[in-house]
Amino acid sequence: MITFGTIVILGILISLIIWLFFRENKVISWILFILYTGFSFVLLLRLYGQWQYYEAFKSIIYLGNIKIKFTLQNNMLGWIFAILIFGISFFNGLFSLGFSKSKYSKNIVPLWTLILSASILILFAKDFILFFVGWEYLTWPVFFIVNQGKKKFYSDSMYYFALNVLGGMALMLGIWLVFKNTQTLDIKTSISILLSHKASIHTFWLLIPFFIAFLVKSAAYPFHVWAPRAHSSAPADFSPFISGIMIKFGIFGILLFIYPLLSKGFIPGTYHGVPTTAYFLSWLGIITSIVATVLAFSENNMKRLMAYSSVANVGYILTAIFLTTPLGIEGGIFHTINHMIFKVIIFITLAAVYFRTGTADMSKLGGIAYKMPITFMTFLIGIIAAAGIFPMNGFTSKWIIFQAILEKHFYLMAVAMFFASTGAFLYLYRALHSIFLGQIKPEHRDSVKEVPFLMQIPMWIGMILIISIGVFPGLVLKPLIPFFNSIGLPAKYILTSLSKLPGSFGQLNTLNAAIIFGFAAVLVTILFFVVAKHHKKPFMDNYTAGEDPKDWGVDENRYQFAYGFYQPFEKKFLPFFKRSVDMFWQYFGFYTKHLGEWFNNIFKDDNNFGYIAIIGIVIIFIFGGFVL
Amino acid sequence: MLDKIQKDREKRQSAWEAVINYFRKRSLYMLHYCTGCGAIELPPIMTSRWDMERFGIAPMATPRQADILLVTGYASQKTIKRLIYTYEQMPNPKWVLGFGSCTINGGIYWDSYNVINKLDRYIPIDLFISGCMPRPQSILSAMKKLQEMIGKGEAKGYERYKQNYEWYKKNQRKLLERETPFLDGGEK
Amino acid sequence: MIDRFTELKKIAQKDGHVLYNIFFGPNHPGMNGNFGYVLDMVGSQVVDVRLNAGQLHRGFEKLMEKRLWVQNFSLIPRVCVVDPDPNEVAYATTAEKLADIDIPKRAKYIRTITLEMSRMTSLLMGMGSVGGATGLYTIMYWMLSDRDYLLDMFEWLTGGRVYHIFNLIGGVRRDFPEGWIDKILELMDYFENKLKEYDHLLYNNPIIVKRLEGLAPITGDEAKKWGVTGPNLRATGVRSDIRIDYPYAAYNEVEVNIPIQEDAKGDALARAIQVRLEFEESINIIRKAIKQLPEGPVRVKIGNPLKLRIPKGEAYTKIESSKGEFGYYIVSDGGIKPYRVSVRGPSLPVGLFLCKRDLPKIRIEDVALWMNTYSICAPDFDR
Amino acid sequence: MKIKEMLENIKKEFPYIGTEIQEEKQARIYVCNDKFLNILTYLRNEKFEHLANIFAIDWIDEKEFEINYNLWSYEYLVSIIVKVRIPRDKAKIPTALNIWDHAQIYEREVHEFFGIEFIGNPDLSPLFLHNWKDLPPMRKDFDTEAFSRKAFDVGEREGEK
Amino acid sequence: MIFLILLKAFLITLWVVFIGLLFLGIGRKITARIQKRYGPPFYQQFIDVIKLLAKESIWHHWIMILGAIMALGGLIATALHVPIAGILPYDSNGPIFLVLYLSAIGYLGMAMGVSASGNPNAPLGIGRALTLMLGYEIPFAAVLIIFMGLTKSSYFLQIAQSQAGGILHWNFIRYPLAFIGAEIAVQAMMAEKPFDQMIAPAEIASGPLVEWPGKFLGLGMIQMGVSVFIETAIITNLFLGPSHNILDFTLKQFGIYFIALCINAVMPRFKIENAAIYLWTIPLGLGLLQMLITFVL
Repeated sequence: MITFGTIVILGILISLIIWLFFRENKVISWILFILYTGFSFVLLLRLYGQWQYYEAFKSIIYLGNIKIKFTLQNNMLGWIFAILIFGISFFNGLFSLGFSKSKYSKNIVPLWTLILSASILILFAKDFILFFVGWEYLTWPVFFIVNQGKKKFYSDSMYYFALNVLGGMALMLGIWLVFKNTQTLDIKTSISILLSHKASIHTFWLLIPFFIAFLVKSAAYPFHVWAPRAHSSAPADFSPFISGIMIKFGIFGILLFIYPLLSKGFIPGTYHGVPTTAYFLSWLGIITSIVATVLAFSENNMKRLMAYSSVANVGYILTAIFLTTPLGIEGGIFHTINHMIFKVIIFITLAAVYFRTGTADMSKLGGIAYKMPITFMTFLIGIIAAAGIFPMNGFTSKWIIFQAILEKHFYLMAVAMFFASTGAFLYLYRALHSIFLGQIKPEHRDSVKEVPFLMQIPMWIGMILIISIGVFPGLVLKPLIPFFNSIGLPAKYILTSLSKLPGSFGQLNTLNAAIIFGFAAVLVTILFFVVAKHHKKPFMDNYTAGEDPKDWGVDENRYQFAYGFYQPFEKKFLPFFKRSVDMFWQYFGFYTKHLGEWFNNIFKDDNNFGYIAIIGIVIIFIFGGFVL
Repeated sequence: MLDKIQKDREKRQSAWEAVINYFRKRSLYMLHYCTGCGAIELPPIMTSRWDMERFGIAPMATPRQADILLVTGYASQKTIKRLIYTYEQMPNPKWVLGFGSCTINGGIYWDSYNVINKLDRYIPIDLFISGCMPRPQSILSAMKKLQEMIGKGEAKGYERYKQNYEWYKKNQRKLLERETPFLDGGEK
Repeated sequence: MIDRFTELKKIAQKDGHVLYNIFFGPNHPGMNGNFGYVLDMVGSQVVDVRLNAGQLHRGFEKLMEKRLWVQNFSLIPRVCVVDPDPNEVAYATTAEKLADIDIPKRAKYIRTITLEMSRMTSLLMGMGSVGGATGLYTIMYWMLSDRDYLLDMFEWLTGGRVYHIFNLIGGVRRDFPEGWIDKILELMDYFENKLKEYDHLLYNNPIIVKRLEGLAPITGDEAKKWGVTGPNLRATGVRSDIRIDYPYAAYNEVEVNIPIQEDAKGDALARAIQVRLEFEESINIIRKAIKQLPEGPVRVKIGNPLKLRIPKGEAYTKIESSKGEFGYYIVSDGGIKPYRVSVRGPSLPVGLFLCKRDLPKIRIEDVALWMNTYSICAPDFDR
Repeated sequence: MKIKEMLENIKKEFPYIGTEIQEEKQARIYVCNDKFLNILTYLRNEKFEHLANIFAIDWIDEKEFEINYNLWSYEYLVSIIVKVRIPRDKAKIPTALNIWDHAQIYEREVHEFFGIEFIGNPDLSPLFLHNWKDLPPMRKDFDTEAFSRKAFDVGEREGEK
Repeated sequence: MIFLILLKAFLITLWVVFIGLLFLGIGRKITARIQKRYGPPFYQQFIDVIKLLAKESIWHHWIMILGAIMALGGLIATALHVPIAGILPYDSNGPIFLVLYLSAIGYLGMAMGVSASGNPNAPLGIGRALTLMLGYEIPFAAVLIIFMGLTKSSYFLQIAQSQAGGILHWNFIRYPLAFIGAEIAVQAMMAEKPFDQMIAPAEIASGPLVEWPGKFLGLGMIQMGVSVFIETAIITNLFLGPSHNILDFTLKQFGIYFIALCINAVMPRFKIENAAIYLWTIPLGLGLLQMLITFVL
């Protein structure tokens, strides 16, 4: 059975069907989406182990005098990504089915389906052409989803647009350069040809465009500016996809093409056994996470805040990967997977909050937990994972990353990483407090209630996944072993036990630690409920220095501290981080604006022809450019 | 038989109470709230000369954590309102100490238009300390006395407040939520 | 700082959700008395303040009209609890002016000494509260226990620890007991030594200096305009002291060197150091006064005090208390009770009006510090 | 400048005032209602920049309130008290807010305790008293003892369990 | 097997709580003596905790309870991973990262619990606590990483055992700069002055604890004791050599706590941003300098 072809073609077909017939019917379109993702998921599952499996398509395109053969090759990394993408999209679809009843953006389902089918091209492409096609297929629909055809999201989506077009062009340039150098478009072949070259100026120029493309996609410093903006303007139920999946394609690209070539990087030599280029790039990862962490402190929009958190996590992943050690790669990939899970979960809870309250401003929220306990618990577990605290999955991958850094004796890097990792507490607690805790606003007291069960399903699944991976990291690490073998890394630290975390400086038995943790929790719980009684009091019956708040016109709105949490700190340090990069991209955005206005005019008048037409034109343009 | 079980339970309970009362009397948190001029004698008691902390008495910031409320002197109408609010916020068991003559009968402010005369009409007082203002020694001895009372389970002001809640509320309402002037011809 | 504040206020106006309230007092550990501010906050920055006074209002001015001239002496020390003597002296002096009584010289000196002692107790509390507001409790404990020595001296002299009711119309109640003077001189030496310790712990502490420096500064002209008096005014560099400008008791004979800091900035640090300098000066004044202490009676006979009538008239007396200008304006209609007594408390313009200017520029952690460096005393504006 | 000269100077400027010297550093100025703001402004410009307080006296027999502005000059070291009388039944007086900022709080206090209205003062809301319904307490015809007896004497402890 | 682990864990928990509260009690006594007071008896803290646990409590939402349980549970779990003279409930050797991140769950629980009480003073205090955490974690991490690098292990036990062979081999003699840096960081970790902004009573009415009555406060006190225990135990393991028995270990712990107390008694508190800057200059500078000396020179 032709798996990849089926998924791609089916995706395009379903997208068309939905767009043509069911655009107005949210339920049917989402059900189709769910069926599609579920079906693809099952198809993909069957491919585990068949790493030699490939699908080739005849083609009529000639490049110079080479006949191009489009081939989709099953590979471990792509498979894991694909499984996660379709699995997550499946549950996201379930969530959206409930979500969309009231807040629905019309074109999201067909475009999303298109993206999913495109992702197959990226993940399994054997050659650069398909990879690039998939890449562009991924970029454009996201722009339309983010923009939602609304004026108010225009400037935010323009950041995404400008940077990703830049990335796409860079990728094209890079592919062209590779082709020039190696006379082949096959990814694996070109890598091996490049590797056999001596480190030369060619490779130096080669890597830069690819870097730009992948770093833009993964929202790394200094291209991080699009991420928070795109997240905040995208529909609430699409944000999980951006954070959880889309930015990971950048990671995927790096693993696919940059990582094998790092030893040929533009700075020759090695440092502590790490290619010097890679060493500097792992510092780039650290800078990414520090900048994103500090910027997240002052964010008032919950989606933006979490987007910054995603950027910070991308920083960890990049750092780990660029260490180019087995442990580093392991940690990087493990953290990618963990981050996919917990960040999707976090964004889903945020979408649930948005669904019930209709605002993403944290200062306008508060006390939602009292009305949405399941959502709160999910969010809590999500942020514990995001902060890298023990019984959740975020800890396990962070442990490996730290071990990897220490293994290479990059002590300063470890200290800097600690900064970012501790900083995560600051903004995550702020989100926890401002959205879910504190005083509940009067306007939310009666109107807000828990989301329907359909929307809770992904939350439950997510909670179970986060905790079980946290306690049994082997659940993810074990299936990865073939992959590590496949990329030729010695599986020195990869363990066979389900509940052991590998490490160069020491291992950890997570199960035992979890038992101890559970013991302590049970002990304290017993202690708490054995001793004296407790009485419940209303929230405004609070310490007010002896004053009756009613006398001073102080209600719940006026008794909730949610804005300017780290004000003293921000005032001292934020200008330092905020000025330079943002200014640069603002100018960049200013010049791209004219271009954007032109596009905006096309789809402003609700003429949906514009969407497809533009995609079509661009694709023709790209192909045309290559053929010539 | 049932009676016996009931009695046994009460016995056990009172034995338990007695044990807990020992700890209660040895650890008293007082609310950090200077309601009147008597508060000026509290710092000396806390500092090295008398050092209240050696009896386990320590100041606490909020009514939630406090065990004793000190009404240090006269209570104006505004203060009594805040005292009641604060007192009701304190969790049981809690005790009130009335400082100085002003809390007993108004003291030298007996005819003042803004100082209430009899504090125990509004909140239950466990112990009064006379004097204007009471000397540190007398405050300390009052604290010791209160500890004794707590140890014996005698200081039950908070239960009195619960039992006579209506009565206290009536008095409080009469004072604080008035809608007509007390004296004739009091328009403005 | 001001820019930041206006920016925050703009944010608060645009989006009301960011504004919240903190009740600072009356039941707040940072509050040194039974009053309060309701602070409008954005983040940890105060942007507006609402007043919450009156918890200590006892209607003194009304009560004094209902009491005999002599009975009032039991009321007035309670106007300002930490520094009670200036009230007695001010009231007595005004009444003496009206009745045209010239009190004996020794009584004047005794008044001067007790006034300075009372000032010292108050300044000790003021210095200690700076420690309390910044968490340096040790200095507060030390100072408060040292303050007890002064209270003991008061007790020996007057029989009361806090409220002395020592002055009368026509002099003071009694002469110094035997041995008292030696003891007080000894005590002054003790305090002089102690000051070094205080300096070491409090005023030379880099964290204290860092926290106080530049906090809520005020210039001399502004201070005059906003009714700030006493040590707080002198901390801005204005050389003004009622003890010299409008002498009462024996201050026209005992030399007072007003301590003025060079390049005084009028910020919280200047105010805190001013308190310390005043304390040192008080020690000197007491020593000088004791040296110059004349012999003689301590009061004049005024007949049966219960039937005392003061001639018709009105007069004002201002007294330099540890917090600023304490003033008593007394109107007599010739009866056995005063017709009207009006009290001018030094804390009122600062605690109830200057706060509107100063607090919105500072952060929540400095509110208590601001209050303590201005040594705001709640009973004197509630009365 | 001696206080006598000073008063003569003021009198030259405002001939309709009455003056009185209490002692060598204290003087009183009696002024009729509508001109007192000019005098206050003049005095402030003549270095009487410190307004110690504003207080009122209730001359109930004469059916008049007397508002006193207690001034002090840091330069001449002289205290001057400006006294303004207004009728008791029409207790209204323009505010001195434009001359001294902190007059606001004093006026608020006087308003609360005497019921005198200061025209032009934006905030005269009650500050010290709780839920006050009676006569302003500092007026001579307010009987504090009767009030106290009525309000605070709750009687015997009846109705208590 | 698992019962043995749990039994051991239970006994260690009892010991940790006992020592923690005892330290707090002795600490109160010592502070009192510096302030020229007599001070409460050394067992005062036990009386306080028992009284508080027997006192009626007020709660606003079950999240408050969850937070309280998470706070103490997290810290006890942390304490069970710090070797006490080599004793651990199971052979984990005291993994450093686990200890650092597990203690965070305690603080997160506390933060969540107090936030759920709905008082703005509480999050104000938590905001400061977290800023301070950002301040002290970095120098502390720098110091930890030095020793991890030296011993090639991320376990406390290995680091403690690497100092065997007399007092001259103890890390605080061999790496004095790191010791001073860590001492300052631990001062902040224990929230002793000058780093007690989060509970500053005069500023934010004791911050996080503002709405914690009765048994919540009792658990909070136990938590404070446990955290004092953990922090002193970490420093003891890092710097004060291998300990032969529990008594030896506890005495060393007390030495660390004693230094902290003495500094605490004579210091006012920083403003929060100054505290962070201070922590990032002096202790971090010392840590990095030590790192430079150790690994580069």
